[in-house]
Amino acid sequence: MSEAKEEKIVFQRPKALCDVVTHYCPGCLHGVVHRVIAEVIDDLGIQEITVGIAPVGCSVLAYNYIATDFAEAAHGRALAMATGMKRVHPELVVFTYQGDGDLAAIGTNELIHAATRGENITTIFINNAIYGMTGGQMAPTTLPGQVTTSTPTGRDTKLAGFPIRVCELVSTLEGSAYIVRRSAYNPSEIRKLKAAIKTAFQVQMAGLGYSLVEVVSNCPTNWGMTPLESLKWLQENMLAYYPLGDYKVKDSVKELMAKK
Amino acid sequence: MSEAKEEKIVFQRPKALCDVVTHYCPGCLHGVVHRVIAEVIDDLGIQEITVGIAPVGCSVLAYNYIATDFAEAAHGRALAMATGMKRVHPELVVFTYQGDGDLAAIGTNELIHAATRGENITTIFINNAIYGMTGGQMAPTTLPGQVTTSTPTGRDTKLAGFPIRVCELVSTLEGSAYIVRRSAYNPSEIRKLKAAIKTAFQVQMAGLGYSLVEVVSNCPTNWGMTPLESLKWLQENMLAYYPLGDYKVKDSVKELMAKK
Amino acid sequence: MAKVLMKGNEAIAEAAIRAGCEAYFGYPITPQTEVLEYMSARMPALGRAFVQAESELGAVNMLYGAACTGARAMTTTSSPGFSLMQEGLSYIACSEVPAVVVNIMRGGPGLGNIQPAQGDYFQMTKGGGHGDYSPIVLAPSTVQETVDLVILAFDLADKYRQPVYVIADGMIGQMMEPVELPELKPPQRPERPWALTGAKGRPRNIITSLQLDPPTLEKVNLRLQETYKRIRENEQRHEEYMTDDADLLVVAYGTAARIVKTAIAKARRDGLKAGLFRPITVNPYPYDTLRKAAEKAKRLLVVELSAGQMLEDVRLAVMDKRPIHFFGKMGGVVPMPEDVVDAMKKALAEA
Amino acid sequence: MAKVLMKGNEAIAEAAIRAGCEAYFGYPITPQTEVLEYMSARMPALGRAFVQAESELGAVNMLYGAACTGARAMTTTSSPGFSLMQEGLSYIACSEVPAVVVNIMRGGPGLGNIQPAQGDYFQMTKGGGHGDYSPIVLAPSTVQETVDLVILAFDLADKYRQPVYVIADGMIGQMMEPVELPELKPPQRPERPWALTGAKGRPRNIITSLQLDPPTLEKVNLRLQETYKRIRENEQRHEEYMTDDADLLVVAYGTAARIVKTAIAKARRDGLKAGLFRPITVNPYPYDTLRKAAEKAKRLLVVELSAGQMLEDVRLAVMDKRPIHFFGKMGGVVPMPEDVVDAMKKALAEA
Amino acid sequence: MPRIVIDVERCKGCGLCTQVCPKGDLVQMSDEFNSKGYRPSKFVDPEKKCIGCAFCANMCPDVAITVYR
Amino acid sequence: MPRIVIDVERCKGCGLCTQVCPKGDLVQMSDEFNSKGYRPSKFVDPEKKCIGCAFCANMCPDVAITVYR
Amino acid sequence: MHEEVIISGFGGQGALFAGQLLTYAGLYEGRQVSWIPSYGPEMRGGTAHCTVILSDEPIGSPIVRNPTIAIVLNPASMDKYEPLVARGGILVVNTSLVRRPAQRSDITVVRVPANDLAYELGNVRMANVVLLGALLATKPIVSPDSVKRAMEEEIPAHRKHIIEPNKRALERGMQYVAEGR
Amino acid sequence: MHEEVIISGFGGQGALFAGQLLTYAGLYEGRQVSWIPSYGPEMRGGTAHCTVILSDEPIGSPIVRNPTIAIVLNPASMDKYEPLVARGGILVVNTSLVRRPAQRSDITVVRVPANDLAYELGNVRMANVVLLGALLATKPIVSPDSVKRAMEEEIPAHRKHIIEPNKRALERGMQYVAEGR
Ligand SMILES: Cc1ncc(C[n+]2csc(CCOP(=O)(O)OP(=O)(O)O)c2C)c(N)n1
Ligand SMILES: Cc1ncc(C[n+]2csc(CCOP(=O)(O)OP(=O)(O)O)c2C)c(N)n1
Ligand code: SF4
Ligand code: SF4
Ligand code: SF4
Ligand code: SF4
Ligand code: SF4
Ligand code: SF4
Ligand SMILES: [Mg+2]
Ligand SMILES: [Mg+2]
Repeated sequence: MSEAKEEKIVFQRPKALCDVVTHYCPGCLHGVVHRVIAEVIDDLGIQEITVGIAPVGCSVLAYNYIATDFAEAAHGRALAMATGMKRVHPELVVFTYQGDGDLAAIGTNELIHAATRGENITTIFINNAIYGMTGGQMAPTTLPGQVTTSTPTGRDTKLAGFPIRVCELVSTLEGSAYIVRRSAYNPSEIRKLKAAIKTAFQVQMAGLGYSLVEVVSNCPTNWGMTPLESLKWLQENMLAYYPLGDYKVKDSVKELMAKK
Repeated sequence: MSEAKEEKIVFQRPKALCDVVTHYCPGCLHGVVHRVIAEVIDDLGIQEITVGIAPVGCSVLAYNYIATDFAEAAHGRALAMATGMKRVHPELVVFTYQGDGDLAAIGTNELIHAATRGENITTIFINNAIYGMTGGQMAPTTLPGQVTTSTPTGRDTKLAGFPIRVCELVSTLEGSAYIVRRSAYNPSEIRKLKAAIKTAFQVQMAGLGYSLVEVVSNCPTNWGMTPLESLKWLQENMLAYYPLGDYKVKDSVKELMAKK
Repeated sequence: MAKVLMKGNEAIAEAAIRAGCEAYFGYPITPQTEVLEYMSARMPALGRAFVQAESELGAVNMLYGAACTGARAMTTTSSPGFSLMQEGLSYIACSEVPAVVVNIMRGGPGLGNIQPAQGDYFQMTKGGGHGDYSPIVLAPSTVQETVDLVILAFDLADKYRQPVYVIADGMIGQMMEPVELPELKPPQRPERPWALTGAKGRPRNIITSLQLDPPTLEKVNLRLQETYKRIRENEQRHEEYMTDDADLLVVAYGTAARIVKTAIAKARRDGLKAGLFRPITVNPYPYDTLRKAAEKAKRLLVVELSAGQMLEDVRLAVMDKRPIHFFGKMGGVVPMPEDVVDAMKKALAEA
Repeated sequence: MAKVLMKGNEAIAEAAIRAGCEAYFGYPITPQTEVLEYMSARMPALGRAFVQAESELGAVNMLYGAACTGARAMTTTSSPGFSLMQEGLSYIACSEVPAVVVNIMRGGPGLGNIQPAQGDYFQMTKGGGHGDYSPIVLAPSTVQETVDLVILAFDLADKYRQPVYVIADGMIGQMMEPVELPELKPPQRPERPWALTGAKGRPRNIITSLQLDPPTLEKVNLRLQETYKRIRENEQRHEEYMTDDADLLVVAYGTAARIVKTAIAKARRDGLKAGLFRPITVNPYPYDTLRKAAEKAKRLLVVELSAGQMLEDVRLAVMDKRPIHFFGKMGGVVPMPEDVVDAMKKALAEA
Repeated sequence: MPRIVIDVERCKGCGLCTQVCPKGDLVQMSDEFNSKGYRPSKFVDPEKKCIGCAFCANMCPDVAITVYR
Repeated sequence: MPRIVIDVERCKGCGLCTQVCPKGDLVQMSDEFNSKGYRPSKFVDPEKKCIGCAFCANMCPDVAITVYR
Repeated sequence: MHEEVIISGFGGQGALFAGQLLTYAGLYEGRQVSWIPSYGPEMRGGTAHCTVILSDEPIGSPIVRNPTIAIVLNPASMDKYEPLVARGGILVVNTSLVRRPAQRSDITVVRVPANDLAYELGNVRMANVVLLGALLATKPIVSPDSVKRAMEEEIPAHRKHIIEPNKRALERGMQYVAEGR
Repeated sequence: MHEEVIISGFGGQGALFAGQLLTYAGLYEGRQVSWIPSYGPEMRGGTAHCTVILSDEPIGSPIVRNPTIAIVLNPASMDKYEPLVARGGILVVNTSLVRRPAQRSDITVVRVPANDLAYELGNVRMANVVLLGALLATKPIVSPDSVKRAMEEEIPAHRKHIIEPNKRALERGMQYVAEGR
């Protein structure tokens, strides 16, 4: 009995994560990333000043899961929408949550320009190398040779071009302040992911410019794998093309991190 | 008389340049770049297999000046249009001629994706740090502090963001093969520009991928300067932000250049 | 306040500022650009939001974002740019957030040219984006009226939580006329319990246009249709000019209506009894009042700077009760009052 | 050729291939995506052009580019994507190049949902992009007819050098029905002296929609209007079903018309004499034939998966000669034949 | 005594939690179906080896695991 | 003898050609207006210094200069 | 003849495929046919169903509210479609998963432990075809041979090995109805 | 009163500005006024013109085909507008640039070497205002004082130094007409 008394909960659903079942497929890392964002919101105590923007993609219903004010953007336009919000309400923490199709295909222009304007906005970018929502077509980040429903014989770079590396691209822009790539395939990567998202939000709150955390993610359903196979495939194939790491950490961000 | 007999024309209007007066303002380098393109077309003997695509911008009427088949694209969409053409007619030499607003504001998405697909297309990119056609508003490449009609107190990077460096951006994409920045403020730069455009066309003809030649250019009218002042301003202000040079020359391109 | 002489485009900008516009997003395009330029100087000075967007797609979605926070927000553009905004506008309508959009039309289709034209009528009043929505469209014909209608647009957008369009062209955008403006006050935020401002002390808000479940989306649509019904019932506006004794009722809006007014004066000098019916809301279209006005006349002449678009609305109003003639110019060709007089005479001659 | 069972979306793709489509550009969007997927496998295998574009803006401008070279080219999309194509389509119409666009409509406005709907009617037939243009819009109601109309679309696009739209929805896109397809032949290039293919042995060609000079742009517009007139005169298509003795003439197109057909059979079992008028070209709208058909009936019922858009065209055709009732569902709600029968009975009861 | 509780109705049976336990196979897939038709995971720790590290919970996309210590 | 010919009706008087001549000021602005209202440049080479390098012509946005050698 | 058949189950239970077999069979027999699935992301993890119409008349609406026949593979489908089957119609129930009895008395209810039978035949995924067999034994709206022909002609080359097992599953379903076991 | 005035010249000759002065003057005097410029890129290097209407009635069309008054600053404008001036109207010609005589005899033609006069006053760019003065001396559609007030009130602060010279230019134009030199 004495032992039971001392029992503490050391892991549970964060406050900022709604207590509902998601629509995501079994093993889809969207769920993990949602939870990590909610944990950061809890940690920073910003639930009441945060506005999220959901994309068009599997995470279109993110607003049902992350318990802050939320808007749903047109496909690819989350960062334009976020700009409109943030410019009127600089006191809010505004983040977009976007897939590779949303951010790096139809939304590339909004990405590049929000970044170059140095908007104080944070993007969580889920790179699963595929269009999940629409049933598994090639994404801009689909790997060379990868089979999808629109590259039935594997992505042929001659016809379908090369994958886009978002972090590398956005880092070239002066307005971007904190651009990093993480993953979520094991607990230690998840820990690093959480730290990165926290930093990104802090960068925004300090007004240092645009921040983006890419998450190398999975899509067991459209990759045609079990969830565990998908994590293996992620590590063996995606990471080579999308190396994890920090792509841009402005000096002002380094200072901020040193202080915290 | 004997001397007159031997007199040769050593410089004259190239064949591929229409014998008409342009609508460009006095001293505008659009005219120089047009001529250089026409010279390259003559040199390569490709007038009958070339299709140009004019942008929306001051050079919207480029089709009146460069004597090849020509289309006029919607603002920013020249590279999508070019893709449509080139995919059906790989035997054609397809080039787009675009300003900074056209290519690097509204057309950034088409740029990034044509480049990452490695389309065998050439872009001549006129960076004059302003929207010429519409009367001098801020362009994505307008310098910090530069006064335009939409940054009346000078471009404030806090509000209007930082200029985009197109070559640096596009070089990160694997599909881009030959990405260089040149200018046209003196005869020697014009010579280098011509060599670059020639190489770009050759890269396309060899099927090596996307090529882009940025030209750091001027807009005396909307900069509010005489033509000569504008060239001075260009050298003293633009070049620091937009250093001339080769940003990406794929190995395959180097081999090609070595051969020629 | 004393009257000042202002360009239509600048008057639009200043009117929006006076109406409490807190956020402006735009992209240069002739003949609208002066609005953006004017805003670029004034808005930051007033501590309000101004962004020159990377494109019209950017602008309309910034507008959407700002509107979601409950801010009075506006974008302005011209025909091709307006086409690019269609997806965003459909989202705004479905999400039921207020927003003001000004379209200073130009000659089309395609890149066309920058001269006055009214070829976007269908696009503004009926079509445009996908799905069943039906924005309010206000069509001023003087600079003063432009000021008044821009201010009204913000009020109507707030009242109905829908996008409101103000539709003009290069003629009105570029001309100077004397205008009276309301005083400049700090923007007032009415209660907007639905707005996204951070869920402090209230349940969180979600703004979305996605409804995977058809009956739910049907409900949204029924609510929209209900709104449009209320708008039809309450917001129809029009002007009649010399219609009392008119044999020929000319129907025209915006720039075309100005030209018609002069033409009517000229025609009356020649003994031709003409009057003008000018819809101010081209959506909701004042069908009933037009029908009544038409009954007093012998025949109608529709004058447009387009191929005969409003003509359909006139026919829907008047049915075949009266003969309806048409005079239209396209491609940025602006008819002179004399040309309209000729068309009037022709219409009566065909009688 | 033997009939095969095909999904509507796949049939669209294969029909285009059989029609000699040389270039396809698309972007995934439900419920259209199978067209893209099918094309991604077939087109490269046939040595024809296939690009999954970065967006619908990309797709429509690639289409424009390919069309400028004289290639038979197509894009397909669904409602929000179609909105994004409006600027490009206005350019294509003004430039007078042939192009085929399929819109597999879904519930709107905004992101809406992916169920069958017809809320883009105005956008397709009247509005959409800026300026005065008026694309041909074909509305099949079976998979076989979809095949036939996709092939016809290419022919009409060529004939009139205008964009031609095929309009359907998720019901037709997703269902399987037996179809007969023409044989697969290598694409034939008719003479296209205007195409951009390199100026070899001919004066160079320029394709532009810019005409800074108003009279010149007016001329372009007059030529377009002339084309539309020819189209109106030659290309109206419709189907009548059991109209001979019908008291109630139901007007519906596409998916709605299928449902109405079943409803008519049911209603007739109850002794209710109903017939169907089904426009196949919803633009040009078969006004005259509809007027004549309406004269034989006592009243009309318009059935749409939208808020009453085609209703306006019916009113323009019938004027107030006959009472016109309306039954519409929105938001992806598909009425069952029984619901339509109820609406029919109600319409007659109101008599 | 550290332990975890798996909400079997929330669990989608993806198995991600089963591969990360530093103490071996304390989290395993079960053979039963839940009401949604998934086979949830289960906590099998007869020897009380669990250290409450929450690796398993961290890995769960459906936040179906609560960890007590 | 190298020389240049300036098409004064084509010239827009921008002056770009006047600053690049390696031989000094062989190309100068004139005081006359052409029919478009521009002051064209002119070739002033009494000492026959022109080497036909075409720098001036290369610089001309309006291709108004032809160079002979 | 005019039959409206809804086949419904979890995603993965093969409702759509069974419907296609039926549709092809109808086509071979010269009927007018249509097949339409539910579609879209909401299917994910949820229910998938299709509607098949076989008729001697041209087919109007491909969707129906009250099918003449429903084949339900799981409990959710049972709950949804039992009330909708047209009076006098047929409800084929996969009793391996649907434990509760049917409530309607104005329709014919055919109860088949399809998962179990399919499992016995070597692959639980063939429950769909077992149920189709059961339907055909109850009411031969198409001939079993046509369904077998559909298997032969429409199953793609790389999956040829599933043809014979599926034929056996069809027969097993028919046999179960015929012999009551 | 109702006057329709077109002022036309090269870009840079100040046609638009002169029109604005006139418009403001009309406004001060309680007239209905409108001013509309030509606009767009085709102006570049080409002709710029504006139309000013002053009237006692509300103004309908702000553009007119046959103005009652035209002020032409350069030859192209002369060619374009001389034929269009309404019968009985006024044509004010900048003879410094427009060498050819007018061909109409049914209108009043006022010839002023405006560039030269402005040059004498110290700035050739004031030719526009010289011509405006010449018009007012010919027909006082607004009072010169109103034009001067417009200069004072509407010229922005940083350009205040041009007010006085412009007033002199206006007077010079009036004087030239009054005194014939
Ligand atoms: C304008 C428009 N085009 C296309 C679509 C269809 N669409 C929905 S989600 C999506 C892509 C989703 O992929 P991604 O962004 O990678 O997100 P994921 O589903 O993989 O998480 C597309 C193309 C749309 N809704 N709107
Ligand atoms: C959709 C659309 N938006 C805006 C415009 C207006 N517009 C015409 S040119 C231009 C920018 C031109 O600038 P740039 O590309 O830098 O070319 P430059 O004139 O400087 O050579 C713009 C915004 C348009 N025509 N279409
Ligand atoms: S489809 Fe892919 S990305 Fe979407 S929820 Fe399923 S696994 Fe996740
Ligand atoms: S406006 Fe500028 S870019 Fe355009 S032609 Fe004139 S100088 Fe050149
Ligand atoms: S908390 Fe740690 S030790 Fe315990 S079961 Fe989970 S992973 Fe294993
Ligand atoms: S990770 Fe979560 S959802 Fe997946 S099996 Fe474990 S508990 Fe279940
Ligand atoms: S050709 Fe050379 S030397 Fe001769 S004038 Fe020109 S720049 Fe001078
Ligand atoms: S560079 Fe050409 S246009 Fe300019 S002044 Fe010299 S000759 Fe004339
Ligand atoms: Mg993705
Ligand atoms: Mg520019």
